[in-house]
Amino acid sequence: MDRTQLLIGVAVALFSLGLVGVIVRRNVLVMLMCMELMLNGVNLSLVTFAQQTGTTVGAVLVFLVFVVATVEIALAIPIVLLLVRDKRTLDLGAYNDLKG
Amino acid sequence: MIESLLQNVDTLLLLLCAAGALGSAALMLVLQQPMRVAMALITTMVLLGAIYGLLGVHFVAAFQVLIYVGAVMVFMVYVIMLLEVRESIGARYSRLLVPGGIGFLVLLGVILISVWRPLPSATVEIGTTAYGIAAFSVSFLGEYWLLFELTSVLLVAAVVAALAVIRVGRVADERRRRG
Amino acid sequence: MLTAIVLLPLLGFVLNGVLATRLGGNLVGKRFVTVVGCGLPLIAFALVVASLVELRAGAYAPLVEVAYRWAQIGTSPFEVAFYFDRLTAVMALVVTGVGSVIHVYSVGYMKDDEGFGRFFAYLNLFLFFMLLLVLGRSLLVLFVGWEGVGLCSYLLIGFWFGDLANARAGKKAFVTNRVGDAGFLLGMFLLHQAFGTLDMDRINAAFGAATLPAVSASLVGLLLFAGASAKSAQIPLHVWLPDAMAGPTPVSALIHAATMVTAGVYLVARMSGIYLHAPEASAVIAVIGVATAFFAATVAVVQTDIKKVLAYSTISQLGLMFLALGVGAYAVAIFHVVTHAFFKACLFLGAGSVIHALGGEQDVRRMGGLARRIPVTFWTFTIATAAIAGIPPLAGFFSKDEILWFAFASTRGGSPVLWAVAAVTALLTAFYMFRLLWLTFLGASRMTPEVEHHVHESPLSMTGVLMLLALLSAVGGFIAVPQFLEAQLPLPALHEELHRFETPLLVVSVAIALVGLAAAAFLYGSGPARSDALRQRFPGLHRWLASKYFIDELYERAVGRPLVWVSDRVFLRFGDRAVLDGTLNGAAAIGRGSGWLLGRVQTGSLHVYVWLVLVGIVGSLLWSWRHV
Amino acid sequence: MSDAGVLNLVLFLPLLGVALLVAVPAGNGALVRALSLAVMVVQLALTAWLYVRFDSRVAGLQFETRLPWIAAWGVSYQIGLDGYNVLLVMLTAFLGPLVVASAFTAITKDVKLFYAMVFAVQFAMMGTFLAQDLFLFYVFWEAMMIPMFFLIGIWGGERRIYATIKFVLYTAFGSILMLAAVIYLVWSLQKTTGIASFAFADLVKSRLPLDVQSLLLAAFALSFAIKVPIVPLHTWLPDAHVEAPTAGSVILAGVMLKMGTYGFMKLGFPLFPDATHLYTPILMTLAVVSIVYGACLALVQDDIKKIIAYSSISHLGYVMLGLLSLELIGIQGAVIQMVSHGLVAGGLFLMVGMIYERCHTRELRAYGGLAKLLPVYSVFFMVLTLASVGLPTTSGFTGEFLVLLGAFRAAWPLHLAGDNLPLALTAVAVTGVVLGALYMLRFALGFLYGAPAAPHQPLVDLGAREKAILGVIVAAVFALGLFPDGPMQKTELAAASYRQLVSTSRLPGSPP
Repeated sequence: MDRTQLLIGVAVALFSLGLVGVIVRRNVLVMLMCMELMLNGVNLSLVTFAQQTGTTVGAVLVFLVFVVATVEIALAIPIVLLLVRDKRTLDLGAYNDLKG
Repeated sequence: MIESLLQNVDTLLLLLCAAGALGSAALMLVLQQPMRVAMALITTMVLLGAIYGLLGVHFVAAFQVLIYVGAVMVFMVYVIMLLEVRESIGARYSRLLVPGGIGFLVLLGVILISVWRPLPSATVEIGTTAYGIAAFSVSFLGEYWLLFELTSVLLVAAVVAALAVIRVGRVADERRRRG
Repeated sequence: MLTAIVLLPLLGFVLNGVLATRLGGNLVGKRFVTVVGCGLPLIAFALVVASLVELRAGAYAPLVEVAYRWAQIGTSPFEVAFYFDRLTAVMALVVTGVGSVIHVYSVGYMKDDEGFGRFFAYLNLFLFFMLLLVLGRSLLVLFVGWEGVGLCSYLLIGFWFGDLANARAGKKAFVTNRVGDAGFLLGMFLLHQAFGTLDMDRINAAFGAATLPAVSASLVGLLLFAGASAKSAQIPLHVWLPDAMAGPTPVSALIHAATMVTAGVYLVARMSGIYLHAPEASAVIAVIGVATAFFAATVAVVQTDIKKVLAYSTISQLGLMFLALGVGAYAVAIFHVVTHAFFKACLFLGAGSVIHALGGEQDVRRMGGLARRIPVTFWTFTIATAAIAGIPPLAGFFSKDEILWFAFASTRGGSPVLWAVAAVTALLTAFYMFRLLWLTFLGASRMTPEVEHHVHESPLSMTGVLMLLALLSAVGGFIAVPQFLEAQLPLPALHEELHRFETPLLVVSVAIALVGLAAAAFLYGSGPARSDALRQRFPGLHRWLASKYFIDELYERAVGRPLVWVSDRVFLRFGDRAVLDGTLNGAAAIGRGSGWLLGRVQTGSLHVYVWLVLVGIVGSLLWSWRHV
Repeated sequence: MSDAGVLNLVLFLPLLGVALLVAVPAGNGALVRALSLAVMVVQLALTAWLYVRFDSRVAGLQFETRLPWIAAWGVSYQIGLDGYNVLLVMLTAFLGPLVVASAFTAITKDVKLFYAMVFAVQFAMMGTFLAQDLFLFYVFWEAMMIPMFFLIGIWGGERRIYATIKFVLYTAFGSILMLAAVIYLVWSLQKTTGIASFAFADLVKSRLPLDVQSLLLAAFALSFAIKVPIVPLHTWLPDAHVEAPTAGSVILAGVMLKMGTYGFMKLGFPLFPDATHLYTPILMTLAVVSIVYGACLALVQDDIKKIIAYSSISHLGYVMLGLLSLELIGIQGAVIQMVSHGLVAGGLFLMVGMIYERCHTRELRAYGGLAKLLPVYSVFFMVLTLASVGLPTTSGFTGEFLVLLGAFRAAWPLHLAGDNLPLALTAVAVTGVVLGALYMLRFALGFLYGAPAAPHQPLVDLGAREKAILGVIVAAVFALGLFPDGPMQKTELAAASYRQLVSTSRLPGSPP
């Protein structure tokens, strides 16, 4: 097991943990944080591959992901605030208005 | 193989950071209070930043700490404190705890089999070909200028969207007040 | 002038129909209706006579009068033209003559009916169509009249529309006639295809030409006969005529005895050019004719409704006419049409007088002993009965005897078998007619006292007509119709070796009539005991005959119900609703169902969505193992 | 104004009517009605003027207008009268005032909108008949559906939504396929001859191989057959009729069903003669099946509107039979039958509407003995019934007789040559005459005869307006039955050209 394998393994684990976190947790904020975790996992893999191939593409993408993550949180938080103001709870179970 | 890794302090640190990151990430799933989750996430992020540093991409590590921990997570923590909604015990997990867990294992297995196993054995030990912010910046603004511009457009859009969301909230408030 | 003959009754229809009914708000009274309704047919009669004079002046060259061109398509013209020759003259005289007197009779008969104006409007309309039928030069015009008289028949059968049974009878008549018309139409199409024209004189001429046309005369003949057999109530399309008696009695006399039902005979005689070249079709006509004659006579023997007896008698007599047509004696058939029109009209009108006298009673079992109460009716009825029975020298004797003779000796398909069946029919005819006479007029009265109290002789407008018709029934046989028509419709050649039978057969004919008379006198002359005994002896036969051989029931079971069943169950319920709408609604249901199913996935729960994302990732990775 | 200008005016007059209606205040129902009637009468008068001016000795278009519309695609605004459409245009204009007048008392909800919709559908129908450019035709063809959708959907009966959706889905389904075929047809015309045009006159220059013709004809035929409707594509019709308001039923039965047969005559068969030849046995069988099937179904209906609806299926089967016979007499008969059916079925629907206004039920069993209760009504009803049965002297006879005669004349030589199918089909079609009598007289029997019964007594007999409406229709029915020569002269050359187009092969390589 070399470094690449180790880091990729960690990245995959972080991503998966984040995904599961989104699935199993009910708290909206926690879910948002889990999504951040997934992004971090992706970032790690990008950096690892960039290091392995010795190119800058990975780093560029990571930079983009930072921006996206920022934007995401900047929009998600007001939405959460609006939602909470409406229903007075962070429990996602209360927000199933889009049921088909 | 592990012995050879242990011989290197870098590698040891890397291992420790990775283990820490994974551990605190796992903690995120089980902690009850959002604030504690946030703390665990910050820990993970900082440790990841440390890993980037160990790998030699210092500017990514810097951004990681600056943007994620400094901006995103501070924002998050601020909101958590703002809302201060106390979660009742037992509502921690959704109904999909078991399927989610199974899915996690399956996903992990599948990804490891499909990505991790066929990884080419490293020709170069990573962390040795570090490049600086200068090379990155040249590459970014030269080769990937379009992406750079797109990020700025995205940011503008986000600002507009945030304004719109706030406005929606205000209108909804007024309506509630009236009727 | 021919056009005027046709249009006069139409004018009467329009005047009466618009002015004297609710459509025009009953603008005019009965007097106007009477004058217009009876006057215009009489004028038409006079015009027919005038035309006959003109025909004669022109050495019997047919008069042709083109009214207008109905259509011209490509090279096929369809003209409305009228044609007047000897045959037309005879038929037109019967139609307008008998028609007019029946109009006069109706004035008295329908006096108190609220539909007085309507009735005369219909009668006038009928005359219009009937004249169109008789005078039309082309089969198309004839067909217009043909359908038109069917319509009037329908309207007049259902004249008293309050009773659903009347309307059913009318519908039955119309639909049965339509069945025949389908064949008629096909025959017309075939002729048009072959000759490019529907003018009957041209078609006859084409068949008479040296080179026979390519079209099969027998096929055409049979198709046209299909129409004729429906209109003239021949087996198997006879079922409508007995029911048609639901209409007012003058209608039965005019339409269902004297004129319309003989239209089939007229058609075959008119198209004799075809039938001369169609021995197979002629044979079919003869056999069907004689079979109908015999069959209807047997049924008439046991009927108890006075009009039903006459109705079956009419069918039977029409059968004899077709027998004559079948053996090539066209002129004789027309002769019988004429005499039959006289005595059958007289009989029906006499029956109408009886019904009128008895306040609507039609069942002979509740009559009897009317001879003294309504003597004029009785005597005229008796003369007509004797005429139809074939007692010499009354009208029926001559025409019937000639039919029997040609059925026996014609070289165009005559045979002793045909003669024998026809002779038995004649015997039955004499029997049932005298039976009817006895039951109605002679013997003891079986009327209820209340009915008996009201019995009265009919007014002069009715009895006068009866007397006139009785006179014609008596002397009509001396009108030499066959000789008049011979130039146009030559009589068939006879088997030379059979000439020696002529006198014996004549004697047999007379004997038959007298035997019938005697049998009726024997059975019914002294009360009902003997006839009852006979009935009890053969209950099965009686039931069979009284139920008209169950033919109505057979048609109902074999045609009517299956048609409705197939339409309802197979076409409507299975075809339209189950298969077609079912497919459509099924497709809609599949769409709706799958939508519902996919809608279930849309739970609104973010957790599930994300879990599905997870599954998706796993799935695509698994897929990549195989394909990348 | 030139005659072509008058024709354009005839086409656009309904739109003008809509504009006028918009100007009228909504509450003024009487003014709306009067105005609508006036516009329709003017349209009828102008059409009658053109009808008289129409020269029956001239083959091809008269009073033509042709303006470029979408030049790049070869689309033009081209309208005109010819033998194909002259009678149908006349029929459409003729029924217009009657439809408007019939709705005076029946429609009380959204009167203005109602008449606007009637105008819209009148415009689209006129346009469909007048269009001489396939693109224009298609536009009108589709546009027709929209106001009809609202007419049924807004002023219809209880199950109107089901009926409208069924109607629209059916027709839209057909139209889509037709659109594909239209595009392909024009594209291939452009490819093979270099002519980029949607004009009918140019489209008949196309040369297509048999398999392509077959596919295109199938697409066109499906669309037209749904409109006709030919069994088994007919199930939308009874539902649409039953749910539609009287005016809608009259428009539907009177004019719209003829769109299908007109489409076949003007486009479907002449554009793809070889495929038509190939499909004739199938189409003819379907036509005859429609005759018998429609009649049988009419025999067992209890809803008086459904009886007439199914009888329409039967009667339009005759039209198809006549068109397919390719015999001049049959084609002429088919044209007359189209007009006759428009008058007769339209009239019967009007009469059903009148009784429905009085009694509010369409159940046949609820009625009886109307001859006693409504004598004048009954007279008109009887006349129209008999016209539907095809009694001589009425228009129904002219149509049916000529169609059957033509079909027979075409079938007999084939029979002699060994092909018995057409003859057998003709014979079966003739039995439709019997079935027609059966179901219509059953209807009349239950309706007019018997003990007087009506769900809503006392009944008032027809008023002057209703008498006038029916009187006009009955007069037209008799006119067409007694004197069909004049109208048929106007269509004769078109019928001949139709026959010529359909009997000339147009496979690739055949002479122009």
